[in-house]
Amino acid sequence: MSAVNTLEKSEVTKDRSGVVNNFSITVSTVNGSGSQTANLTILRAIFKMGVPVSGKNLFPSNIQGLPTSFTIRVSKDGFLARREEQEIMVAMNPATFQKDIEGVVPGGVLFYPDDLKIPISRDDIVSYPMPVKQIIKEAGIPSERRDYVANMVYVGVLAQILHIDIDKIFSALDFHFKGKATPIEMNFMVVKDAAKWAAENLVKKDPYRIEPLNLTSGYIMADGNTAGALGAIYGGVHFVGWYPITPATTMPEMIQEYLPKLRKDPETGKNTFAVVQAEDELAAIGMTIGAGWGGLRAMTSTSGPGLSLMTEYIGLAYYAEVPIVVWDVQRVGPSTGLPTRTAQGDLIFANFMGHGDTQNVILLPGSINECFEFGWKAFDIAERLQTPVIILSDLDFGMNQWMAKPFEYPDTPIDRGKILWEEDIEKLKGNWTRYKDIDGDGIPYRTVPGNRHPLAAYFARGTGHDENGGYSEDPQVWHDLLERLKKKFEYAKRILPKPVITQGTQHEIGIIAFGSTEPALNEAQYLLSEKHIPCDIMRVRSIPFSQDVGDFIRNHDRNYVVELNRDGHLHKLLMLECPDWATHLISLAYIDGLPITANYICESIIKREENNHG
Amino acid sequence: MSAVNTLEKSEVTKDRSGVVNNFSITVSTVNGSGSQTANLTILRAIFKMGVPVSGKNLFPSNIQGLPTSFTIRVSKDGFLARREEQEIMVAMNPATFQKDIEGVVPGGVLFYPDDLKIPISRDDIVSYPMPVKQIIKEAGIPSERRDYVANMVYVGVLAQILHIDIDKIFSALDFHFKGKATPIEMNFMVVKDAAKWAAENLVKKDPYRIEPLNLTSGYIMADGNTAGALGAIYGGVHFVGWYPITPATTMPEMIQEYLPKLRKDPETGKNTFAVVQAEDELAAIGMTIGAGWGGLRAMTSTSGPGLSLMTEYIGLAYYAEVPIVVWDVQRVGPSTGLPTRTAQGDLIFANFMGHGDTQNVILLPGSINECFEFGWKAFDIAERLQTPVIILSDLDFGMNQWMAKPFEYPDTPIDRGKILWEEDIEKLKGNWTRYKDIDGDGIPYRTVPGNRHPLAAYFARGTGHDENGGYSEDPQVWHDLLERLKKKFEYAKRILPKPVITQGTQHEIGIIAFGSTEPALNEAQYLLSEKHIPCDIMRVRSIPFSQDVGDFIRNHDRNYVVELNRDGHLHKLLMLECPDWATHLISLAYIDGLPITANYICESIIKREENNHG
Amino acid sequence: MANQTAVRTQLNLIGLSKADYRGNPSTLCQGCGHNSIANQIISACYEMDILPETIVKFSGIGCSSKSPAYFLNRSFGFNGLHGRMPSLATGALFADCSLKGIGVSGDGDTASIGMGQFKHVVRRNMRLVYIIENNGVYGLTKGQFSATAEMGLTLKSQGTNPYMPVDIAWEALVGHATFVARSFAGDPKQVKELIKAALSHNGVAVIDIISPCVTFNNQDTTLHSYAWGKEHEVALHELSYVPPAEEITIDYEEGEDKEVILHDGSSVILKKLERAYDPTDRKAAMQVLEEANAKNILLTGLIYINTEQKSLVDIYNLPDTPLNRLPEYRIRPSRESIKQLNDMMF
Amino acid sequence: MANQTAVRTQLNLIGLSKADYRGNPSTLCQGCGHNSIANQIISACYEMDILPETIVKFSGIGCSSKSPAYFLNRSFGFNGLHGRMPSLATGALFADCSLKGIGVSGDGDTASIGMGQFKHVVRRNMRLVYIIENNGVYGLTKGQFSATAEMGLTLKSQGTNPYMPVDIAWEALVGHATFVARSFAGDPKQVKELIKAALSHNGVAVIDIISPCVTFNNQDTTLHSYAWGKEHEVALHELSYVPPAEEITIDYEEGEDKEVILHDGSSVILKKLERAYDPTDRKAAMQVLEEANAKNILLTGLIYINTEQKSLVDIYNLPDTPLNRLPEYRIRPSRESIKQLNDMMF
Ligand SMILES: Cc1ncc(C[n+]2csc(CCOP(=O)(O)OP(=O)(O)O)c2C)c(N)n1
Ligand SMILES: Cc1ncc(C[n+]2csc(CCOP(=O)(O)OP(=O)(O)O)c2C)c(N)n1
Ligand code: SF4
Ligand code: SF4
Ligand SMILES: [Mg+2]
Ligand SMILES: [Mg+2]
Repeated sequence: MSAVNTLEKSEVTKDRSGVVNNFSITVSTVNGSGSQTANLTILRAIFKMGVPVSGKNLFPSNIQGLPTSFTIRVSKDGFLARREEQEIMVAMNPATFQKDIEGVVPGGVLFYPDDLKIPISRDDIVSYPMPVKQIIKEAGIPSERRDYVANMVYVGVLAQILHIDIDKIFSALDFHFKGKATPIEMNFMVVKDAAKWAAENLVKKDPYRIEPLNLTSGYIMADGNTAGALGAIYGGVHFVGWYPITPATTMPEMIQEYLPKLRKDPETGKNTFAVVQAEDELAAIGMTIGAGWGGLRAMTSTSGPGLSLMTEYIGLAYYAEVPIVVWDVQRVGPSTGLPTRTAQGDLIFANFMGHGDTQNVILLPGSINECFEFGWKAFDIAERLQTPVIILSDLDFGMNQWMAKPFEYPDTPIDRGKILWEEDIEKLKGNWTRYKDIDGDGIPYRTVPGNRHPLAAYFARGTGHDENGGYSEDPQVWHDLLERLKKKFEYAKRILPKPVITQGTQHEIGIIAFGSTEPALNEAQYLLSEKHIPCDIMRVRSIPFSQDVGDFIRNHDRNYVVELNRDGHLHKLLMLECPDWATHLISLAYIDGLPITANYICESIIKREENNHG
Repeated sequence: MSAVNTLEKSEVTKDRSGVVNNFSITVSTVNGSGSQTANLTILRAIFKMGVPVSGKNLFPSNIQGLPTSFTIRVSKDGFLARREEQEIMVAMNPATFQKDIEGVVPGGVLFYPDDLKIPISRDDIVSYPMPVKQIIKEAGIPSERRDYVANMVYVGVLAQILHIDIDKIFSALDFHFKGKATPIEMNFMVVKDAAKWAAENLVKKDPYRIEPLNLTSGYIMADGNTAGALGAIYGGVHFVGWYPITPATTMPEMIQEYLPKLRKDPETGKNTFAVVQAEDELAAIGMTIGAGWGGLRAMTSTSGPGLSLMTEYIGLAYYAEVPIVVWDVQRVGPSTGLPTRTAQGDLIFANFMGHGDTQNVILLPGSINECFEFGWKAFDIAERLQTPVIILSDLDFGMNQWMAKPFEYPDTPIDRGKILWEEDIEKLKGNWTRYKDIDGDGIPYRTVPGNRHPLAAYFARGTGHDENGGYSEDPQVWHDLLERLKKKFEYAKRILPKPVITQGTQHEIGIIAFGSTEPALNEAQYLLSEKHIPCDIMRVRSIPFSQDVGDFIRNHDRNYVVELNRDGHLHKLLMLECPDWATHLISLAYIDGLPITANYICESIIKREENNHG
Repeated sequence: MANQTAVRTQLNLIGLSKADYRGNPSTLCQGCGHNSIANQIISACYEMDILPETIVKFSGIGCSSKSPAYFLNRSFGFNGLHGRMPSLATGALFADCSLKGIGVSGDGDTASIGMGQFKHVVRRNMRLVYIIENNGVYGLTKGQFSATAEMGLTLKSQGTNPYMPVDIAWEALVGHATFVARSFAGDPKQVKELIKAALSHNGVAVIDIISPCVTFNNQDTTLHSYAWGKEHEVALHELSYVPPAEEITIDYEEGEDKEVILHDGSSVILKKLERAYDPTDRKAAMQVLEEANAKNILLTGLIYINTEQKSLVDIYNLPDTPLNRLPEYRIRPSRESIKQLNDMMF
Repeated sequence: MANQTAVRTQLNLIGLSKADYRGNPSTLCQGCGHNSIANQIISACYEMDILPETIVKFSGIGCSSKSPAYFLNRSFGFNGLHGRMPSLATGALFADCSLKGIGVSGDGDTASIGMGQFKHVVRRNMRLVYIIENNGVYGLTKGQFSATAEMGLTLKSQGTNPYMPVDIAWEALVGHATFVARSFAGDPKQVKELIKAALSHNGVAVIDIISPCVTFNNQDTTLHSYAWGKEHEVALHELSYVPPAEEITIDYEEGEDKEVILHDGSSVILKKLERAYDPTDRKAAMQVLEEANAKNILLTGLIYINTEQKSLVDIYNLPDTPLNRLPEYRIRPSRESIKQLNDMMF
């Protein structure tokens, strides 16, 4: 569950209209200008002040020179989803200046560099010009660094005007630059100079400010890719085969960064893992499957286009029963689509991917903590079930900073599933076959290369095979093996993460969702309850669905299925799950590349409800 | 519609138990031994005698030396689906001799080479030994040819015993060897010698025989891959990019064979097409999409593994709106599966393939004639809709010989869809944009390279684009374009082939199916009606489904969905189509690699019906 | 006279100005080598008096693959999938064989994910100018090693590259490319002349251009940087393109210098620099490539050319009318034929 | 004595009989070159006293790729996807680095669909014996041209091949393979010795073996037939493998003949045939390959070897215990670490 759920309800006062600790700041710049450092600094400083905060980076798919914006939501109530309204705009980019100004709410605030010679078209907002160039120049910054630290000017000015604690800004910079004195000092000097300039030259005319709270202590900030990477490391990942693709790239990069720190072999000091950058996704998945078959905890991470390329090999892993973990950090598709925007559009594909009868275990983390948790648990599930596990995250999780509870050490030991070693085969007197269902759960026993028992080996293949793994075209053999796989997936339902249900009481209305829409969902639930439309929420966390999913659905007359895609993927899968209740499922699918807002959910439901009753 | 439907009902007497013109012959040999020639000769000779017949080749996935069998069903009633029962067995393979014998019905017949020194375990069947080696030797066949013509011995013996017209055998050989005298004579000599030997040495003790009828005149024999290939040629195919894979390979090979005969440019005598064997399916689909975008009628043909590999590129064609035709001649999956067995297991994948929100037009031919018809029509549909069209055939269609009605010349002129040339742009005064919905059908206008109007060009891409094709990350632009694509698919329903419904009267029971299960379906309908279980049949022929599909379903209380896969792909898609009637859809999915039998359908329905009422 | 000159610099022989060859404003980083290459494509086409409508542009995915949007707006273009530009181009260029194809790819796009399609389009000798904007790195995904990164290269947050690099020119040559060149984005004149020659070649023309990524791989000591290139470039020859039917005004010494006549009657004059070099000699090409590796130099120029071999489209015997313009009666067999066909279907 | 000899031919030094190295009965065509190669793999492993459990087999899809089922039944094996054996092997061999990998592929599997993975596994120098059973044709799909088919080859119902062939040994060499050999299924002794040497090599060992497809491409005049091979084979040397610690009993002339010491202490003795040849010289290797093409001969032997370069697994600094056997405490960070970690997550 995300931070928002876990704030003690008593601590917060539900006040969405206030101006203290309750507004959004958008910084509009060009990418490649180093503004990410400035924006994260503001975000972290507010967080350190104890005020719940979230940041979303809306960036273009190129490297330098195009408009980019970063929105910080400050919410004493812990509502951290995207909002449509912008109270405070820092408009640094002449190219989008007009549009940026238009986006500010009446009574809102505009910060802008004073050398921008564009008339300000609004008189219902407060404007603060900032002498960016002058401050940088007077600070004596060497000219080749000026561009990069220029953004610290707005950090300083905002700190002064919005009452952001300057010490916390220092901590944020210290963290960002990993304690490296030179950049910290250079940046902090600019912040201080700018704050000083603002104190001396600007008169506060707007009502917005940050006041310290203590709502974030005990929380951490992290992005989902880092969380997933760390989860994998605690899951004992041995092998990562990957290929770069936005927004998945930082996951293997973080694995590579943290593995050496966390995973030196306590006995030998050597590496207990290998991370290989493949030549493409066809190879990345091939390596991963080879490693999984070899008895390693193997994973890859990719995004839509890569997942599409992996289709055939994942089908083989399904049929040959090879445990692997595939992270799909979703971006907007079809095709290359919008590489730097978020979506939940790969769900139905992940479910049905591959020719022939296939099925995949899918995990759907709905918080940073679940990215970590599923990061390790996925290996246990994959090895237990001997099948690919696909984890669907998305860009919003993967690349944005979220408040989260501290990561929890895995609460169960590593489960390597049914692997037989030399002594096991010996005990069985060699009496084992690779693909036989011994335990009635549909899951056979396996051996892995390196097992030196003369009867341990078998020949794995994607072609028809019998219980021994021997090649077979026998109709009955084919049929029976496929039925066993189905049985295995029935068993899977028992061990996969159950849905998270908020308020189990029976209501007319259920809202069903998955993944990163979680904060918006909670906020929507609150908003709807204010409008006297109470509803229950179910956040689905895995496929195949367990019994609980159907139960929740059948307990509600109208189930709104909220998701970030066009075709209502979850909606469709749920209809197939509950054909008897299919007409009680209503799709609220929407896709435009932006994270969903509570308002959208709320208004869509109100509209439908009115139609229903009207 | 297949032959079976079209036999005038008055001509046939519904007699399934008879022995005249109503039994199955199975020839069991090893592959690579040339038995295919012998078996097709028998098949064709019976066909030429006017007796409805079908042949199914059950072969292993290797080249030489493994057991293979060929089953010929002779049916005066025109029921041409696979049957479980074998009346006549020609057992040429020592390795499978025992099993082959066991498969014969009591009272059935066994032919076998007399040098097979294996005891015959059955006394309830009639056995005819054949002196294969001796006949071949005495015929004076050169030793290096002996293996190949040896199989003609059983042709001759069967001809004699079953009363197959020896002249028709000559015609069959003449056809097979394309009139080449040497092989025709050599083979025919053996047939005659063997028939003579049988006449002189064997006494007919079994009741089975062929009697001439006139039920096949006006029919042709063809396999689905050839039919599809010819359809494509009549559809004006320009470009084929392909990669070999069983059972799709013979389609491009047939295109390559027939194109030069049928498609020399009447003006220049040059080729009006190019067939390129690609290095793999990633390239085959890339070439095909390039060609389709270039304004060519472009196609590829593949099977499951290849389709999986094409996933990403087909997603691009969907989003960039490139017309292409993809034949998927299905075999058994998942993975490499059973490459030489038939299935209908790619349907749901074809429907949802690709990350992000995608959708494909799917055509489902249900007869050899539809393979031809959809072969040309698919191009019209693809170009009209500017989207990939996937045609799902299967191995049973693709590689077996079927009776069919003569191919019909396309009844509509070629429809190249909305292409603008120089003069069109000129007329519009350059006022056109690539991705704008002008006509309200969701389908934009397109230009193709070579158009020399300075305003004709646009830049196609798989990334987000606006109505001009310009790169765009704008949320609204993305959303609107995706919605337009949806609209286009709504429009598609109007022009796609409607389902074929047998008996439109309202009944309790509907049977729904697609593709090559058609003959079994018709036979099952007859069998069920004999058991006083009347039912209507709907054969679905395209996706997205038209209104008729839902209407049929809602008109029936219980709809049995018959298909050759494990997971009930069509069943699932129909549930999504009719959520309000989802519980009235019952899946009868089954997969073991063999074509479905009428018995299976029949018994499954009877069992369910008994459960329903019991 | 002054006036005339002004006019002449404005319009080329087919009456187009340079602006007619431009694309959209680049969204690549300032200083990126790819921008400079795009400009040379513009200049080459302008100077060759090519009607932009007779060019078709292709690319894969990457910063490099974005470039086709930044030149020749009047040409059709298709920005395909990562590593799979060659197949797209192959299919599309059959549509109208009078068109010339320019494919732009990156080193990741060609030598990592695209290795297969690259090698196979070369092998087929498809009539395509295939430009690789080679920076040894994945630009668009922010600085991972590509397959052309040199062994030992150290990049921020990626560590040190442990693999031997793919040498694109070598690969093209061994793969039977009929035109192999290497150049350097910092040598715009050579880039331009090579593009012109490539556009006149009847077959695949591979141009491997070292094109520095100023954001992620431009350290002075690394093999894809501007600094290294400037310092280590050794041109095989001084290369000038002479359009068909134009008199050769460049003075060159027979025997020493070399002229290669291209498919369309144009030619390239290769003026000898350090030593005589014959680019039609495959063995010599292999030698210089191997030497370049050994000596650690950036060898540039036209490394190999074979004007004899048929291009892919040549082997198909297609009519002059582009396939995509053939009317129905030329692509659908006659009504009569169906009867014969059915008679063949026993 | 006679008795002793009999025993010695039955069991090798580790006490196994040849039967312990066998696989299932082959289902390939009689006379298929692939069968003969499988037999040489069996013999090589038997004679090298390799425990079958220390070998892992890999393949793609094709007749050739079926072969691993026909040798070493006691070894693990994985029959992967068409063209994608290398990636599978790469991942699997990390599981237990004490294992040796043998990959078997076809020319279609490697040079058509598999070109990318082939080139990249070579570049990574993965420790894998990579055997290509090269017949110039797709056997399993019944006789289409593969990428190694010679230009001009005419096959039944396929017409004439218009493309230049991929030369697998050349590709390996240019791609920085550290062991490149070519052989001929009709020369079983050489095949066997090369496999032995390859199994002792620390890195990728590419063996391109011309292996005739008797069913679809065995016309006497075509380059992948038995007849052509028999007539045109020219061996670079006579090759003998000498196990580690065994005394070299073969007499060879220093200077003239050549000994290469392999990673595990074994060596190959290359007895000079027509001329002295040094397989550690990359330039020489290129020369002979180019000559072989020009002279139209089937050049066989160890073309190139580089024993210096690190193999892929070497660069990862892995513990001796195979990764797949590490217990939980060696692969899951300690409970204490999580606190530190959280402190780092601002
Ligand atoms: C199938 C697929 N995998 C990965 C990506 C992500 N991706 C985009 S560009 C790129 C690398 C581009 O490198 P290069 O071709 O060298 O171009 P450069 O940006 O350096 O010019 C990658 C991996 C993608 N778009 N598609
Ligand atoms: C993705 C995919 N495409 C196509 C095929 C069909 N296929 C099977 S084997 C083969 C070619 C094998 O040729 P080669 O590698 O040369 O092996 P050979 O049979 O000649 O030994 C092909 C195309 C497949 N199995 N998978
Ligand atoms: S990141 Fe590198 S390759 Fe990409 S545009 Fe910038 S400089 Fe060029
Ligand atoms: S078809 Fe050719 S390659 Fe395949 S088994 Fe037969 S001879 Fe060997
Ligand atoms: Mg690059
Ligand atoms: Mg082959």
